[in-house]
Amino acid sequence: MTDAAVLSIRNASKTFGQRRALDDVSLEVHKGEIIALIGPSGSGKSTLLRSISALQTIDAGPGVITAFGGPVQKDGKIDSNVRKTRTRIGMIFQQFNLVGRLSLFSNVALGSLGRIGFWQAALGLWPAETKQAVMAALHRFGISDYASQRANTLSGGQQQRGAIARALVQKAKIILADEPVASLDPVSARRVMEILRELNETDGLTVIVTLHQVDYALRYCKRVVALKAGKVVYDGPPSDLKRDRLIDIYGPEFEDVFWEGAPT
Amino acid sequence: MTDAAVLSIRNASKTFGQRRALDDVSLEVHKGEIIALIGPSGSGKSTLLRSISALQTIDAGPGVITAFGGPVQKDGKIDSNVRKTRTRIGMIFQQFNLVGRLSLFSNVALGSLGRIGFWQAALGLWPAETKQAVMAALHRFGISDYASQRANTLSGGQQQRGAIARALVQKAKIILADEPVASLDPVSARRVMEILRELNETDGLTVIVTLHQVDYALRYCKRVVALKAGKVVYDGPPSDLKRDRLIDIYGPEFEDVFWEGAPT
Amino acid sequence: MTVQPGAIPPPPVRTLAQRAPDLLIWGCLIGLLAIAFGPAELYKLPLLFSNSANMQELGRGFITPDFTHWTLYVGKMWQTIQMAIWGTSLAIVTAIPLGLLASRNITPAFIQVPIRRLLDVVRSVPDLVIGMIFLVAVGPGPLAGVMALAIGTSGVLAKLFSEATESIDRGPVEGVRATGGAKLHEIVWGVIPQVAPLWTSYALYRFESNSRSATVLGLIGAGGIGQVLVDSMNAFDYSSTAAIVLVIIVAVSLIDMLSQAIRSRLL
Amino acid sequence: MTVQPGAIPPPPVRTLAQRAPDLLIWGCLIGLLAIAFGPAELYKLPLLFSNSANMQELGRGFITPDFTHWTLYVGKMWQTIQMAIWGTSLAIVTAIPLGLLASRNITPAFIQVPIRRLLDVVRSVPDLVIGMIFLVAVGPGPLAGVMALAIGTSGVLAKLFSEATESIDRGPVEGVRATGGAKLHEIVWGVIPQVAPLWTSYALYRFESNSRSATVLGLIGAGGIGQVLVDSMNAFDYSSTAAIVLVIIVAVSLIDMLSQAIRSRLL
Amino acid sequence: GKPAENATDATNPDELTFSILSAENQASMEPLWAPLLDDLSASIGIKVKPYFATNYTSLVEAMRFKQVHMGWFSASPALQAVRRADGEVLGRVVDAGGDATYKSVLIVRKGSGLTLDKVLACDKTLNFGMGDTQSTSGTLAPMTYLFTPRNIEPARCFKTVRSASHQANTFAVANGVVDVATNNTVGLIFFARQNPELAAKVETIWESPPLPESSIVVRKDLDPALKEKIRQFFLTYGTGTDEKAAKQREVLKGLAYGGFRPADNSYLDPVREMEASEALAAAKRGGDAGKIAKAQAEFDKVRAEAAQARAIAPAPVQ
Ligand SMILES: Nc1ncnc2c1ncn2[C@@H]1O[C@H](COP(=O)(O)OP(=O)(O)OP(=O)(O)O)[C@@H](O)[C@H]1O
Ligand SMILES: Nc1ncnc2c1ncn2[C@@H]1O[C@H](COP(=O)(O)OP(=O)(O)OP(=O)(O)O)[C@@H](O)[C@H]1O
Ligand SMILES: [Mg+2]
Ligand SMILES: [Mg+2]
Repeated sequence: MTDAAVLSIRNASKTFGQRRALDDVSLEVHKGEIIALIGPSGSGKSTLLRSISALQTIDAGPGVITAFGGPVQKDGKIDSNVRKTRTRIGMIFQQFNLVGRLSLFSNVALGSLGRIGFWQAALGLWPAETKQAVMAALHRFGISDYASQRANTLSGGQQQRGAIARALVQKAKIILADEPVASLDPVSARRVMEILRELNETDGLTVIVTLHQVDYALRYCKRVVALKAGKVVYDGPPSDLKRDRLIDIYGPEFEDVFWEGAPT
Repeated sequence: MTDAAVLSIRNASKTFGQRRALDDVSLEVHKGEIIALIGPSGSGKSTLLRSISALQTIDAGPGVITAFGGPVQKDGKIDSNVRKTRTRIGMIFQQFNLVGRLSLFSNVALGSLGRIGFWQAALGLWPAETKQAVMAALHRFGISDYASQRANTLSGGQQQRGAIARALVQKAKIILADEPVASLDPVSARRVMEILRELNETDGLTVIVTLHQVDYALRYCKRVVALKAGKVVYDGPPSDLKRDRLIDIYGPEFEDVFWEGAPT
Repeated sequence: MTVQPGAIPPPPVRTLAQRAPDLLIWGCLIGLLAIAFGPAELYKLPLLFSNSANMQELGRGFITPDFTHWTLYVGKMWQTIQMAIWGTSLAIVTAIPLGLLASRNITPAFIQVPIRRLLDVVRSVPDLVIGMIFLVAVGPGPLAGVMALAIGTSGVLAKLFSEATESIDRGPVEGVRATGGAKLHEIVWGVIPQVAPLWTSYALYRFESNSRSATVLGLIGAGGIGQVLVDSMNAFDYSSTAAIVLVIIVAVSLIDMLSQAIRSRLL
Repeated sequence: MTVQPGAIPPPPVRTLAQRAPDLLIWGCLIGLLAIAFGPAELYKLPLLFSNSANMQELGRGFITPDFTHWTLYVGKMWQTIQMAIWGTSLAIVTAIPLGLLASRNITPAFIQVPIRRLLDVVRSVPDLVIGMIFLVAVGPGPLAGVMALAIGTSGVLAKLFSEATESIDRGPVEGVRATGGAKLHEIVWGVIPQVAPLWTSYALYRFESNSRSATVLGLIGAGGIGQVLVDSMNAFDYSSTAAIVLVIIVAVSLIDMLSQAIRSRLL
Repeated sequence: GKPAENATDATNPDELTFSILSAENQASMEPLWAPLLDDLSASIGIKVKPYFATNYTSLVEAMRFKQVHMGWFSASPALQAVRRADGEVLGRVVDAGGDATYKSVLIVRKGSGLTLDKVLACDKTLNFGMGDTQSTSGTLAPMTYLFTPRNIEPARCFKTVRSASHQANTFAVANGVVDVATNNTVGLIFFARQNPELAAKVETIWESPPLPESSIVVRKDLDPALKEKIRQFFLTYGTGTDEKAAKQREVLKGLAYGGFRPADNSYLDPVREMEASEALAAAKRGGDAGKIAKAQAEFDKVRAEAAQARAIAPAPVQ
């Protein structure tokens, strides 16, 4: 592990029953990087992100995950101090994971749980700073009109933007985004990608973002990691991600995908 | 309503509290069409599809929806014979709507509910034909290995393909697909779009597909309908969907979206 | 990057009108607690501590369980379990349709409301009355007990079943509906898989409480462990009571473990 | 278009080993029903129809409710409700932490299992014993009744609360966890909003059954409607019984409607 | 009064708790008892608070721990109160119709042709309905006076024997689902009053000797002066000739009682006798010679004591 590595995954494996979702994955992430995590469906992208934020244990064994120099999990056991680490890692879930019966506002305000008083947080007495941050984030994504609507009555894209707003309010040092633009229209998608890039460039945040649109990956990220069947099959700059590499990752059919303007 | 119209929506409005999700939408869909439904997040795309399959009533008033010449809903009331109509309309939900505790196989087999015996369906005694159709559909989408896995343990893309497989098993005459490729990798996405086109071209099915990727809409569909704030703002061939039209639909920021290979 | 035009709006505030129902409910609850404070003699609560010696002395009678008649107790427990298993099974069979018919998200109001009121009536009729009705038909004994348990339990289970049903996620149900499934198919494939763990736990909870129930079974001559328990207490034979309670604890724990095992398969 | 390479695999078949637990459970249940058929005297069931005249005759006593003492009944009902409201409220206060501690998806096993067993014990201790313990400390009357209701109800509610908690969707909880919220925050923001409708219905169900409960209150001299009901039945005075039952039905229906109103706000 | 004090100062509390055991055959007693207890309160100058309960175990325990000062108990619970809870019998009740109307009975369905002889034939063809194990008229009396002397053990004599409440048994016999059942004379009167048609279908084939009725039990450690005041109140209640007494008689009528008579612990001897007999029968069933001898000795002793008491004092009943 390099000293500058803000996140380090070493020899992480994860088995569900017979299925190997992660297969000896090792990854060093340095402060200020913006990484696209790509790979076919079921290749283990979500599993990897969930393991980093310790929402899931990796298999017992040599696998170790550390963040900010401290352990996250090790030998199949989650570190007991992981809470503090989590407050510094913002996670955007593929399925949004909003609390359906709470308003969009409350859902986004939950982002501040880790940084406000314990009882204040438990009772929902959001400080003015949280309220402003929430409304600013909602406004930034164009969903401030929906602040008082229940999360489960929002449209797919509205929920997704809500989930991203929550991570923003969290003011984390690392952002893990699992397909943050999947349900978004082109303009919203672009806005979200711009925000991630801005957080990375201006605020120096480390970002790992799962993407299915290879073009987004190529455009916004300086490093691309590709998973295939739980294994890291590519780790390098987007410029090296040539057509045959992509075919290697996604299979021979990838040839037909980029009918125009595809990288050659 | 034209006689050849397989689906007709006239003056449909839908209000949630203060919010107008559909605003006097009228649409005639002819047999064998393949239509892309586009529009910014929250513009009412899902609401429209849900209204067509009568999962939701539209506002009382002049609004009428008919399918195959028979009423689906009218004056805010769902027609009592809607079940028969529904068996002929396959719906792919944005949130998949799989039954989490059932296996992928069972979930997909549910597609045959409308066409097998009542009690057979109720008891889950799937006929051989259903079983074959299910496995064929799963195989087609590359998820037959997951047939016996519970739906809620599948990856996002696997669930989405499962939901599409269910619609396929249903052997419907109309397919309504709500962002069927949102969570899919490029190869899977392409495969799904190819299947929709094949169903449309070879089997003569009518397809309405909600898409956020405008390029997919342009490439695969012969007609594009755009919604904005619940209103139909464009309805015509993809060739007329020029840059300024798209800017009109998605807002001025759309200009920056297509950095390369965008329609001009 | 581009920011939405216009100023950031203020956070949403709930108006008094929106809050009114909540305030009303909480106000009523607090008001009721205050009103009932006197009649419920809550002010006597300190006695609980000053007189704790009394409780200890009474409790002392229970610390030496007398297992002389343990075969009798186990036999009676088994007898009650046999009645409970039939009573509960019959109740489940009636409670499933009734519970579904009483769910607002499944059944139209003009059926759901009357069923709901019917269930209220069933739950209101005292055990003893139900027991007596069956007693005069089939004579005292286990069957009258089984039937009385079945009726009483079905009222409670149907209510609990329906409230679990009302809490489900409607997404999967809509998924089934959209395939053109009939109402029954929606229920079998969309509702039941979602409610199965909760329904199981309710059914086993009622099975458990029927297994330790004394009231209705004892009154109408159906016997069982509850009757033995009451008899031992009436004879001030607390050592036997303690032994019987231990037998019941073992039975309840086993049923609870069974419940957890079945539920963990369903979850 | 491109099809996956290879032949279409056969549909999945569950092996005998995978089915074994299900077969075991169903086999046991059917076996138990069969074994209990004789002891539970189910074969006497036809008597229910041949002797239906008896039931009618008994029922006749109930068709002429005698409302002479209706003020007494309403007063007693009110008295019971006051005890029930305190008993249930105290029970809820204890059942919330206990229920959460007894949930496998919230609490590590080394705490969860003992709590679960503790709850089994609480539910197994007979009402009469609980009542008596409080009776000797605070004397006969409402407070002993309130405390007895509180203890008995908390055992049941904690069990039901925990099983509802185990059935929740873990997605929202993980969402809260990932923000770095503490365990308590996960519960308040991830768990409670999901279980609120079910917990409310359990609490109101127990409030309702405490309000019509005769057993423990009557046993220890706390009075209430149950006592009056038992007395009227003891005197074979079915006209009064019918009137009392009607009062209870009205109360139960009101509570049930309240329950539905609160839940529909939460759903 | 302050709640804390009636727990601490047991001999001279400033509030008396009076427990009323809900007996079979007594309808909504609370309004009926209230005027009597008001009168008592006025007469002794101490507030009297009534408690009604359906279970005597809890009341006896409450009296043992000084939470209840006096109570109204039927015979068998009264004995327990005397034994366990330091109680003493202060007086007893007489029925409205005069004395000694309370007897245990066996009932059969009219026209069934069943006689006592047929019942005692023990041919295992009859279904027998018994009372709860601790019920005086439902179980103890028939065992002591009918079965045990004839060496009959019901479980071996009848096809089925079930313990149920008196009401359940009465309905079961009237409807022909049970052949013979125990009950008592007062219960039958109530039954007849409320369900005349059904009552007409029932007939009595055996009556026990008179059984002691309910009595008033007070804690022994109450101030003797106070005890005496209470005794005087009950014994004179409704006996005068003035208007007040007439009112009191109204109250008694409501309770279906004729008045009160003096009594002491020996009033409960028949219950003791029944208990001893039951114990003896149980020992005999067990077949352990030592236990039988012991139970026999106890039975003889109780019996002798009861006879002696009867010889000294006038018979408790009749
Ligand atoms: N049950 C509901 N209650 C209140 N508002 C609702 C409800 N369902 C939808 N809406 C609102 O209606 C509008 C249209 O929603 P809809 O889901 O149709 O959008 P969409 O075009 O599918 O968006 P997306 O691309 O984000 O999925 C949104 O503003 C949404 O918040
Ligand atoms: N709880 C679970 N139980 C069993 N299998 C699981 C579970 N969670 C994930 N898997 C399996 O692990 C594999 C990797 O899943 P993961 O969600 O990480 O994929 P992904 O790369 O995120 O795919 P997608 O792009 O479709 O979201 C999949 O095959 C999935 O079926
Ligand atoms: Mg994923
Ligand atoms: Mg949508």
